[in-house]
Amino acid sequence: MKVLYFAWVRERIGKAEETIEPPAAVRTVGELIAWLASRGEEYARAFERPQVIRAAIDQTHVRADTAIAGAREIALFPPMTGG
Amino acid sequence: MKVLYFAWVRERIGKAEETIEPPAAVRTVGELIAWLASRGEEYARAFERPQVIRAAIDQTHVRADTAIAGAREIALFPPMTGG
Amino acid sequence: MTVPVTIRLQRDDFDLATESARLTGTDTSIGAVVSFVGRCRGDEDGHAICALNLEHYPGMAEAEIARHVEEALTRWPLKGVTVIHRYGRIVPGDNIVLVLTASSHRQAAFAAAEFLMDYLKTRAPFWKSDERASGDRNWIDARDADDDAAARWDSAAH
Amino acid sequence: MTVPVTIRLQRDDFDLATESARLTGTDTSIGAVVSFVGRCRGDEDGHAICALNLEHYPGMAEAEIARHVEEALTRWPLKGVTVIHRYGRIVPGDNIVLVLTASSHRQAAFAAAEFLMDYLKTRAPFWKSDERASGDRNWIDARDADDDAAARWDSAAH
Repeated sequence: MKVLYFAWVRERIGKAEETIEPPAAVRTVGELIAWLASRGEEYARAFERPQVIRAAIDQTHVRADTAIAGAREIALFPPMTGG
Repeated sequence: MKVLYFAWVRERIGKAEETIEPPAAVRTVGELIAWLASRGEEYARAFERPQVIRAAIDQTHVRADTAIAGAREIALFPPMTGG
Repeated sequence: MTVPVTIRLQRDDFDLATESARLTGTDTSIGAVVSFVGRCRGDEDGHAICALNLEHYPGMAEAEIARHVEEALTRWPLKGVTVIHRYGRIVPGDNIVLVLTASSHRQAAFAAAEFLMDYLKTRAPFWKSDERASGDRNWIDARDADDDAAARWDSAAH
Repeated sequence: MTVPVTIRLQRDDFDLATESARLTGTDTSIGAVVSFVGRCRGDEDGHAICALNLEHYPGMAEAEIARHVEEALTRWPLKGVTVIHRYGRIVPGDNIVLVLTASSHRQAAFAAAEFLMDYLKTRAPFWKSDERASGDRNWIDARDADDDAAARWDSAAH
Protein backbone atom coordinates (compact mmCIF):
# COMPACT_ATOMS: atom_id res chain seq x y z
CA MET A 1 0.00 0.00 0.00
CA LYS A 2 1.41 3.38 -1.02
CA VAL A 3 1.22 6.22 1.50
CA LEU A 4 1.78 9.87 0.57
CA TYR A 5 2.57 12.67 3.00
CA PHE A 6 2.15 16.40 2.37
CA ALA A 7 3.17 19.71 3.96
CA TRP A 8 4.36 19.46 7.58
CA VAL A 9 3.41 15.79 7.79
CA ARG A 10 5.88 15.17 4.96
CA GLU A 11 8.51 17.41 6.55
CA ARG A 12 8.29 15.79 9.98
CA ILE A 13 8.44 12.25 8.62
CA GLY A 14 11.22 13.25 6.23
CA LYS A 15 9.79 11.58 3.15
CA ALA A 16 7.03 12.29 0.62
CA GLU A 17 5.90 8.70 0.13
CA GLU A 18 6.61 5.11 1.05
CA THR A 19 5.16 1.64 0.65
CA ILE A 20 3.93 0.07 3.88
CA GLU A 21 2.34 -3.18 4.98
CA PRO A 22 0.34 -2.52 8.11
CA PRO A 23 -0.77 -5.54 10.17
CA ALA A 24 -4.24 -6.95 9.49
CA ALA A 25 -5.58 -5.41 12.71
CA VAL A 26 -5.17 -1.94 11.18
CA ARG A 27 -8.50 -1.55 9.44
CA THR A 28 -9.37 2.16 9.32
CA VAL A 29 -7.63 5.40 8.44
CA GLY A 30 -7.61 6.32 12.13
CA GLU A 31 -6.00 3.02 13.04
CA LEU A 32 -3.45 3.48 10.27
CA ILE A 33 -2.48 6.88 11.67
CA ALA A 34 -2.11 5.41 15.17
CA TRP A 35 0.00 2.55 13.82
CA LEU A 36 2.22 4.93 11.83
CA ALA A 37 2.67 7.13 14.93
CA SER A 38 4.24 4.12 16.69
CA ARG A 39 6.92 3.64 14.03
CA GLY A 40 9.44 6.11 15.40
CA GLU A 41 10.06 9.59 16.72
CA GLU A 42 9.57 11.38 13.39
CA TYR A 43 6.22 9.62 12.86
CA ALA A 44 5.19 10.31 16.44
CA ARG A 45 5.79 14.04 15.83
CA ALA A 46 3.97 14.05 12.49
CA PHE A 47 0.89 12.45 14.05
CA GLU A 48 1.03 13.94 17.55
CA ARG A 49 -2.37 15.56 16.99
CA PRO A 50 -4.20 12.85 15.00
CA GLN A 51 -7.48 14.81 15.10
CA VAL A 52 -6.08 17.48 12.73
CA ILE A 53 -4.77 14.98 10.15
CA ARG A 54 -6.84 14.76 6.96
CA ALA A 55 -6.82 11.75 4.68
CA ALA A 56 -7.61 10.77 1.11
CA ILE A 57 -7.94 7.27 -0.31
CA ASP A 58 -7.28 7.02 -4.02
CA GLN A 59 -7.50 10.82 -4.28
CA THR A 60 -10.87 11.23 -2.56
CA HIS A 61 -11.31 12.77 0.90
CA VAL A 62 -12.25 10.21 3.56
CA ARG A 63 -12.97 10.27 7.28
CA ALA A 64 -10.92 8.59 10.02
CA ASP A 65 -13.39 5.71 10.34
CA THR A 66 -13.13 4.75 6.64
CA ALA A 67 -11.81 1.24 5.96
CA ILE A 68 -8.45 1.09 4.18
CA ALA A 69 -9.01 -2.34 2.63
CA GLY A 70 -8.44 -2.25 -1.13
CA ALA A 71 -6.82 1.20 -1.13
CA ARG A 72 -4.04 1.67 -3.66
CA GLU A 73 -2.93 5.09 -2.41
CA ILE A 74 -3.55 6.70 0.96
CA ALA A 75 -2.55 10.33 1.52
CA LEU A 76 -2.19 11.94 4.96
CA PHE A 77 -1.88 15.69 5.34
CA PRO A 78 -2.75 18.76 7.44
CA PRO A 79 -5.86 20.88 6.84
CA MET A 80 -5.70 22.41 3.38
CA THR A 81 -4.79 26.06 2.84
CA GLY A 82 -5.24 26.64 -0.89
CA GLY A 83 -6.85 29.49 -2.77
CA MET B 1 -36.77 75.89 -13.40
CA LYS B 2 -35.03 73.47 -15.73
CA VAL B 3 -36.66 70.09 -16.32
CA LEU B 4 -34.84 67.15 -17.93
CA TYR B 5 -36.49 64.08 -19.44
CA PHE B 6 -34.85 60.73 -20.10
CA ALA B 7 -35.59 57.50 -22.00
CA TRP B 8 -39.23 57.01 -23.01
CA VAL B 9 -40.34 60.07 -21.05
CA ARG B 10 -38.03 62.12 -23.30
CA GLU B 11 -39.21 60.31 -26.42
CA ARG B 12 -42.90 60.74 -25.69
CA ILE B 13 -42.56 64.44 -24.86
CA GLY B 14 -40.27 64.96 -27.83
CA LYS B 15 -37.63 66.98 -26.04
CA ALA B 16 -34.77 66.32 -23.65
CA GLU B 17 -35.13 69.47 -21.56
CA GLU B 18 -37.04 72.68 -21.17
CA THR B 19 -37.45 75.59 -18.80
CA ILE B 20 -40.84 75.77 -17.11
CA GLU B 21 -42.62 78.02 -14.65
CA PRO B 22 -45.24 75.97 -12.85
CA PRO B 23 -47.93 77.89 -10.88
CA ALA B 24 -47.30 78.44 -7.18
CA ALA B 25 -49.89 75.77 -6.27
CA VAL B 26 -47.52 73.11 -7.69
CA ARG B 27 -45.45 72.35 -4.63
CA THR B 28 -44.23 68.73 -4.87
CA VAL B 29 -42.67 66.47 -7.49
CA GLY B 30 -45.97 64.56 -7.71
CA GLU B 31 -47.90 67.78 -8.30
CA LEU B 32 -45.35 68.82 -10.92
CA ILE B 33 -45.86 65.54 -12.80
CA ALA B 34 -49.67 66.01 -12.68
CA TRP B 35 -49.35 69.61 -13.92
CA LEU B 36 -47.01 68.58 -16.75
CA ALA B 37 -49.44 65.79 -17.77
CA SER B 38 -52.07 68.46 -18.37
CA ARG B 39 -49.92 70.39 -20.84
CA GLY B 40 -50.83 68.41 -23.96
CA GLU B 41 -51.22 65.00 -25.52
CA GLU B 42 -47.50 64.17 -25.60
CA TYR B 43 -47.13 65.06 -21.91
CA ALA B 44 -50.27 63.10 -21.06
CA ARG B 45 -48.77 60.02 -22.71
CA ALA B 46 -45.37 60.47 -21.02
CA PHE B 47 -47.00 60.70 -17.59
CA GLU B 48 -49.98 58.36 -18.08
CA ARG B 49 -48.65 56.10 -15.29
CA PRO B 50 -47.29 58.66 -12.81
CA GLN B 51 -46.55 55.96 -10.22
CA VAL B 52 -43.69 54.57 -12.36
CA ILE B 53 -42.02 57.94 -12.94
CA ARG B 54 -38.82 58.50 -10.95
CA ALA B 55 -37.45 61.94 -10.15
CA ALA B 56 -34.22 63.62 -9.18
CA ILE B 57 -33.75 67.16 -7.87
CA ASP B 58 -30.31 68.61 -8.50
CA GLN B 59 -29.05 65.13 -9.39
CA THR B 60 -30.26 63.37 -6.25
CA HIS B 61 -33.11 60.84 -6.22
CA VAL B 62 -36.27 62.20 -4.54
CA ARG B 63 -39.75 60.88 -3.78
CA ALA B 64 -43.02 62.19 -5.23
CA ASP B 65 -43.85 64.09 -2.03
CA THR B 66 -40.60 66.09 -2.08
CA ALA B 67 -41.00 69.86 -2.34
CA ILE B 68 -39.67 71.42 -5.53
CA ALA B 69 -39.04 74.87 -4.03
CA GLY B 70 -35.45 75.99 -4.67
CA ALA B 71 -34.72 73.26 -7.22
CA ARG B 72 -32.44 74.32 -10.07
CA GLU B 73 -32.82 71.12 -12.09
CA ILE B 74 -35.55 68.51 -11.91
CA ALA B 75 -35.22 65.28 -13.89
CA LEU B 76 -38.11 62.92 -14.65
CA PHE B 77 -37.49 59.43 -15.99
CA PRO B 78 -38.61 55.77 -16.02
CA PRO B 79 -37.16 53.15 -13.63
CA MET B 80 -33.46 52.79 -14.30
CA THR B 81 -32.04 49.83 -16.21
CA GLY B 82 -28.30 50.27 -16.00
CA GLY B 83 -25.57 47.79 -15.30
CA MET C 1 -5.00 56.27 4.03
CA THR C 2 -6.84 57.03 0.82
CA VAL C 3 -8.28 54.16 -1.16
CA PRO C 4 -7.86 54.50 -4.94
CA VAL C 5 -11.27 54.98 -6.57
CA THR C 6 -11.81 55.22 -10.32
CA ILE C 7 -15.22 56.06 -11.78
CA ARG C 8 -15.60 56.56 -15.51
CA LEU C 9 -18.50 56.88 -17.93
CA GLN C 10 -17.40 56.43 -21.49
CA ARG C 11 -18.48 55.47 -25.00
CA ASP C 12 -15.40 53.36 -25.60
CA ASP C 13 -14.72 49.85 -24.43
CA PHE C 14 -12.54 49.16 -21.39
CA ASP C 15 -9.78 46.62 -20.87
CA LEU C 16 -10.12 44.36 -17.86
CA ALA C 17 -6.41 43.61 -17.53
CA THR C 18 -5.42 47.29 -17.76
CA GLU C 19 -7.97 48.33 -15.18
CA SER C 20 -7.09 45.48 -12.85
CA ALA C 21 -3.36 46.33 -13.00
CA ARG C 22 -4.13 50.01 -12.44
CA LEU C 23 -6.27 49.18 -9.40
CA THR C 24 -3.83 46.91 -7.61
CA GLY C 25 -0.61 48.67 -8.61
CA THR C 26 2.17 47.56 -6.27
CA ASP C 27 -0.04 47.29 -3.20
CA THR C 28 0.98 43.99 -1.58
CA SER C 29 -1.71 44.29 1.08
CA ILE C 30 -4.25 43.28 -1.59
CA GLY C 31 -5.00 39.57 -1.42
CA ALA C 32 -8.26 39.47 -3.40
CA VAL C 33 -9.50 41.18 -6.55
CA VAL C 34 -13.03 40.58 -7.80
CA SER C 35 -14.21 41.77 -11.19
CA PHE C 36 -17.66 41.85 -12.68
CA VAL C 37 -18.06 42.44 -16.39
CA GLY C 38 -21.58 42.96 -17.73
CA ARG C 39 -21.92 42.22 -21.43
CA CYS C 40 -24.55 42.87 -24.06
CA ARG C 41 -26.40 39.63 -24.77
CA GLY C 42 -27.86 38.71 -28.17
CA ASP C 43 -31.34 38.39 -26.73
CA GLU C 44 -33.58 40.41 -24.46
CA ASP C 45 -36.76 38.95 -23.06
CA GLY C 46 -36.74 36.18 -25.68
CA HIS C 47 -36.18 38.52 -28.67
CA ALA C 48 -33.02 38.48 -30.78
CA ILE C 49 -31.42 41.93 -30.72
CA CYS C 50 -28.90 43.74 -32.92
CA ALA C 51 -27.76 46.23 -30.30
CA LEU C 52 -28.50 48.02 -27.07
CA ASN C 53 -28.54 51.78 -26.77
CA LEU C 54 -27.56 53.10 -23.36
CA GLU C 55 -28.71 56.55 -22.34
CA HIS C 56 -27.53 58.20 -19.13
CA TYR C 57 -27.93 61.36 -17.09
CA PRO C 58 -24.51 63.02 -17.26
CA GLY C 59 -23.36 64.40 -13.95
CA MET C 60 -25.92 62.55 -11.89
CA ALA C 61 -24.68 59.14 -13.07
CA GLU C 62 -21.14 59.87 -11.86
CA ALA C 63 -22.43 61.37 -8.61
CA GLU C 64 -24.75 58.45 -7.92
CA ILE C 65 -22.01 55.90 -8.57
CA ALA C 66 -19.60 57.87 -6.37
CA ARG C 67 -22.14 57.85 -3.52
CA HIS C 68 -22.47 54.09 -3.70
CA VAL C 69 -18.73 53.58 -3.87
CA GLU C 70 -18.41 55.70 -0.72
CA GLU C 71 -21.10 53.56 0.90
CA ALA C 72 -19.19 50.41 -0.05
CA LEU C 73 -15.99 51.86 1.45
CA THR C 74 -17.74 52.38 4.78
CA ARG C 75 -19.22 48.87 4.77
CA TRP C 76 -16.17 46.82 3.81
CA PRO C 77 -12.39 47.13 4.31
CA LEU C 78 -11.57 47.77 0.65
CA LYS C 79 -8.20 48.63 -0.88
CA GLY C 80 -9.58 49.99 -4.15
CA VAL C 81 -12.68 50.26 -6.33
CA THR C 82 -13.12 50.83 -10.07
CA VAL C 83 -16.47 51.35 -11.81
CA ILE C 84 -16.64 51.94 -15.56
CA HIS C 85 -20.01 52.19 -17.31
CA ARG C 86 -20.36 52.61 -21.05
CA TYR C 87 -23.09 54.51 -22.86
CA GLY C 88 -24.13 54.75 -26.51
CA ARG C 89 -24.67 51.87 -28.93
CA ILE C 90 -23.34 48.48 -27.82
CA VAL C 91 -23.60 45.27 -29.84
CA PRO C 92 -23.99 41.70 -28.53
CA GLY C 93 -20.78 40.32 -27.03
CA ASP C 94 -19.46 43.77 -26.18
CA ASN C 95 -18.86 44.99 -22.64
CA ILE C 96 -21.28 47.32 -20.85
CA VAL C 97 -20.03 47.70 -17.30
CA LEU C 98 -17.00 46.86 -15.17
CA VAL C 99 -16.84 46.73 -11.39
CA LEU C 100 -13.51 45.90 -9.75
CA THR C 101 -12.98 45.60 -6.01
CA ALA C 102 -9.77 44.89 -4.11
CA SER C 103 -9.35 43.88 -0.49
CA SER C 104 -7.07 41.89 1.81
CA HIS C 105 -9.58 39.04 1.94
CA ARG C 106 -12.08 37.66 -0.50
CA GLN C 107 -15.37 38.13 1.38
CA ALA C 108 -15.15 41.94 1.35
CA ALA C 109 -14.20 42.04 -2.34
CA PHE C 110 -17.08 39.75 -3.36
CA ALA C 111 -19.68 41.50 -1.19
CA ALA C 112 -18.70 44.99 -2.36
CA ALA C 113 -18.79 43.99 -6.04
CA GLU C 114 -22.27 42.47 -5.67
CA PHE C 115 -23.47 45.49 -3.72
CA LEU C 116 -22.24 47.91 -6.39
CA MET C 117 -23.78 45.89 -9.22
CA ASP C 118 -27.15 45.62 -7.46
CA TYR C 119 -27.20 49.40 -7.03
CA LEU C 120 -26.01 50.16 -10.55
CA LYS C 121 -28.90 48.06 -11.87
CA THR C 122 -31.55 49.95 -9.92
CA ARG C 123 -30.27 53.37 -8.83
CA ALA C 124 -27.75 54.65 -11.35
CA PRO C 125 -29.48 56.80 -13.99
CA PHE C 126 -29.00 54.64 -17.08
CA TRP C 127 -31.68 53.40 -19.45
CA LYS C 128 -31.39 50.71 -22.07
CA SER C 129 -33.33 50.30 -25.28
CA ASP C 130 -32.82 47.46 -27.72
CA GLU C 131 -32.75 47.32 -31.51
CA ARG C 132 -34.45 44.24 -32.88
CA ALA C 133 -33.90 42.49 -36.19
CA SER C 134 -37.32 43.78 -37.28
CA GLY C 135 -36.06 47.35 -36.87
CA ASP C 136 -38.24 47.90 -33.80
CA ARG C 137 -36.79 49.70 -30.83
CA ASN C 138 -37.97 48.83 -27.36
CA TRP C 139 -37.17 50.27 -23.93
CA ILE C 140 -36.01 47.53 -21.56
CA ASP C 141 -38.26 47.15 -18.52
CA ALA C 142 -36.84 47.26 -15.03
CA ARG C 143 -36.75 43.79 -13.45
CA ASP C 144 -38.37 43.18 -10.08
CA ALA C 145 -35.55 40.73 -9.34
CA ASP C 146 -33.07 43.62 -9.55
CA ASP C 147 -35.10 45.71 -7.10
CA ASP C 148 -35.21 42.75 -4.72
CA ALA C 149 -31.45 42.26 -5.05
CA ALA C 150 -30.79 45.92 -4.26
CA ALA C 151 -33.26 45.94 -1.37
CA ARG C 152 -31.40 43.21 0.52
CA TRP C 153 -28.56 45.68 1.25
CA ASP C 154 -30.92 48.18 2.87
CA SER C 155 -31.60 45.94 5.84
CA ALA C 156 -28.24 44.18 5.95
CA ALA C 157 -26.43 44.64 9.26
CA HIS C 158 -22.68 45.12 8.80
CA MET D 1 -25.05 21.65 -24.51
CA THR D 2 -21.55 21.38 -23.08
CA VAL D 3 -20.32 24.21 -20.95
CA PRO D 4 -16.64 25.10 -21.49
CA VAL D 5 -14.64 24.19 -18.39
CA THR D 6 -10.92 24.90 -17.99
CA ILE D 7 -8.98 23.61 -14.99
CA ARG D 8 -5.22 24.11 -14.82
CA LEU D 9 -2.55 23.72 -12.18
CA GLN D 10 0.65 25.46 -13.16
CA ARG D 11 3.85 27.03 -11.90
CA ASP D 12 3.56 29.98 -14.27
CA ASP D 13 1.44 33.07 -13.91
CA PHE D 14 -1.86 33.43 -15.75
CA ASP D 15 -3.31 36.35 -17.67
CA LEU D 16 -6.77 37.48 -16.65
CA ALA D 17 -7.65 39.07 -19.99
CA THR D 18 -6.53 36.03 -22.00
CA GLU D 19 -8.48 33.64 -19.80
CA SER D 20 -11.56 35.83 -19.81
CA ALA D 21 -11.54 36.11 -23.61
CA ARG D 22 -11.02 32.35 -23.92
CA LEU D 23 -13.95 31.67 -21.59
CA THR D 24 -16.50 33.90 -23.26
CA GLY D 25 -15.38 33.42 -26.86
CA THR D 26 -18.19 34.54 -29.16
CA ASP D 27 -21.00 33.31 -26.91
CA THR D 28 -23.53 36.14 -26.92
CA SER D 29 -25.75 34.40 -24.39
CA ILE D 30 -23.23 35.41 -21.71
CA GLY D 31 -24.30 38.57 -19.92
CA ALA D 32 -22.13 38.36 -16.81
CA VAL D 33 -18.53 37.35 -16.16
CA VAL D 34 -17.17 37.32 -12.62
CA SER D 35 -13.48 36.86 -11.89
CA PHE D 36 -11.71 36.27 -8.62
CA VAL D 37 -7.95 36.69 -8.46
CA GLY D 38 -6.21 35.66 -5.26
CA ARG D 39 -2.80 37.29 -4.78
CA CYS D 40 0.14 36.75 -2.48
CA ARG D 41 0.15 39.42 0.22
CA GLY D 42 3.28 40.82 1.79
CA ASP D 43 2.16 39.78 5.25
CA GLU D 44 0.73 36.66 6.88
CA ASP D 45 -0.70 36.77 10.36
CA GLY D 46 1.09 40.06 11.08
CA HIS D 47 4.52 38.91 9.83
CA ALA D 48 6.22 40.40 6.77
CA ILE D 49 6.94 37.64 4.28
CA CYS D 50 9.28 37.30 1.30
CA ALA D 51 7.34 34.55 -0.47
CA LEU D 52 4.78 31.79 -0.21
CA ASN D 53 5.54 28.21 -1.24
CA LEU D 54 2.52 26.29 -2.50
CA GLU D 55 2.59 22.51 -2.35
CA HIS D 56 -0.17 20.42 -3.91
CA TYR D 57 -1.23 16.82 -4.40
CA PRO D 58 -0.94 16.25 -8.16
CA GLY D 59 -3.87 14.37 -9.60
CA MET D 60 -6.11 14.79 -6.59
CA ALA D 61 -5.99 18.59 -6.83
CA GLU D 62 -7.29 18.51 -10.42
CA ALA D 63 -9.89 15.86 -9.55
CA GLU D 64 -11.12 17.73 -6.49
CA ILE D 65 -11.43 21.01 -8.40
CA ALA D 66 -13.24 19.20 -11.23
CA ARG D 67 -15.73 17.72 -8.76
CA HIS D 68 -16.54 21.15 -7.37
CA VAL D 69 -16.87 22.70 -10.81
CA GLU D 70 -19.36 19.90 -11.67
CA GLU D 71 -21.23 20.69 -8.46
CA ALA D 72 -21.34 24.40 -9.42
CA LEU D 73 -22.69 23.49 -12.86
CA THR D 74 -25.58 21.60 -11.28
CA ARG D 75 -26.36 24.42 -8.86
CA TRP D 76 -26.31 27.40 -11.21
CA PRO D 77 -27.06 28.00 -14.91
CA LEU D 78 -23.45 28.68 -15.93
CA LYS D 79 -22.07 29.25 -19.43
CA GLY D 80 -18.45 28.54 -18.55
CA VAL D 81 -16.00 28.09 -15.68
CA THR D 82 -12.21 28.50 -15.49
CA VAL D 83 -10.10 27.62 -12.46
CA ILE D 84 -6.32 28.10 -12.51
CA HIS D 85 -4.26 27.46 -9.38
CA ARG D 86 -0.52 28.04 -9.22
CA TYR D 87 1.99 26.07 -7.18
CA GLY D 88 5.64 26.61 -6.30
CA ARG D 89 7.24 29.82 -5.02
CA ILE D 90 5.13 32.97 -5.30
CA VAL D 91 6.23 36.43 -4.17
CA PRO D 92 4.05 39.23 -2.76
CA GLY D 93 1.96 40.94 -5.42
CA ASP D 94 1.93 37.88 -7.66
CA ASN D 95 -1.19 35.91 -8.53
CA ILE D 96 -2.03 32.60 -6.83
CA VAL D 97 -5.46 31.59 -8.09
CA LEU D 98 -8.02 32.57 -10.72
CA VAL D 99 -11.70 31.65 -10.78
CA LEU D 100 -13.80 32.85 -13.72
CA THR D 101 -17.53 32.19 -14.07
CA ALA D 102 -19.84 33.18 -16.92
CA SER D 103 -23.63 33.18 -16.97
CA SER D 104 -26.58 34.97 -18.56
CA HIS D 105 -27.23 36.87 -15.34
CA ARG D 106 -25.01 38.14 -12.58
CA GLN D 107 -26.38 36.30 -9.53
CA ALA D 108 -25.36 32.86 -10.83
CA ALA D 109 -21.90 34.09 -11.82
CA PHE D 110 -21.25 35.71 -8.42
CA ALA D 111 -22.60 32.77 -6.40
CA ALA D 112 -20.64 30.16 -8.35
CA ALA D 113 -17.37 32.12 -8.05
CA GLU D 114 -17.80 32.45 -4.27
CA PHE D 115 -18.74 28.79 -3.94
CA LEU D 116 -15.66 27.67 -5.86
CA MET D 117 -13.33 29.92 -3.85
CA ASP D 118 -14.76 28.76 -0.52
CA TYR D 119 -14.17 25.15 -1.55
CA LEU D 120 -10.70 25.79 -2.96
CA LYS D 121 -9.71 27.31 0.38
CA THR D 122 -10.83 24.30 2.43
CA ARG D 123 -11.08 21.17 0.26
CA ALA D 124 -8.57 21.40 -2.57
CA PRO D 125 -5.30 19.70 -1.55
CA PHE D 126 -2.96 22.70 -1.45
CA TRP D 127 -0.76 23.79 1.43
CA LYS D 128 1.00 27.12 1.86
CA SER D 129 4.17 27.87 3.78
CA ASP D 130 5.69 31.32 4.07
CA GLU D 131 9.27 32.55 3.99
CA ARG D 132 9.92 35.32 6.47
CA ALA D 133 12.60 38.01 6.38
CA SER D 134 14.31 36.22 9.27
CA GLY D 135 14.76 33.17 7.06
CA ASP D 136 12.17 31.20 9.04
CA ARG D 137 9.66 29.08 7.19
CA ASN D 138 6.22 28.57 8.62
CA TRP D 139 3.22 26.50 7.51
CA ILE D 140 0.10 28.64 7.22
CA ASP D 141 -2.69 27.51 9.53
CA ALA D 142 -6.15 26.79 8.18
CA ARG D 143 -8.61 29.55 9.11
CA ASP D 144 -11.86 28.74 10.90
CA ALA D 145 -13.49 31.52 8.88
CA ASP D 146 -12.73 29.59 5.68
CA ASP D 147 -14.32 26.43 7.07
CA ASP D 148 -17.39 28.43 8.05
CA ALA D 149 -17.57 30.00 4.59
CA ALA D 150 -17.41 26.59 2.92
CA ALA D 151 -19.95 25.06 5.33
CA ARG D 152 -22.67 27.53 4.34
CA TRP D 153 -22.96 25.84 0.94
CA ASP D 154 -23.61 22.41 2.51
CA SER D 155 -26.97 23.45 3.87
CA ALA D 156 -27.87 25.95 1.15
CA ALA D 157 -31.11 25.12 -0.63
CA HIS D 158 -30.83 25.73 -4.37
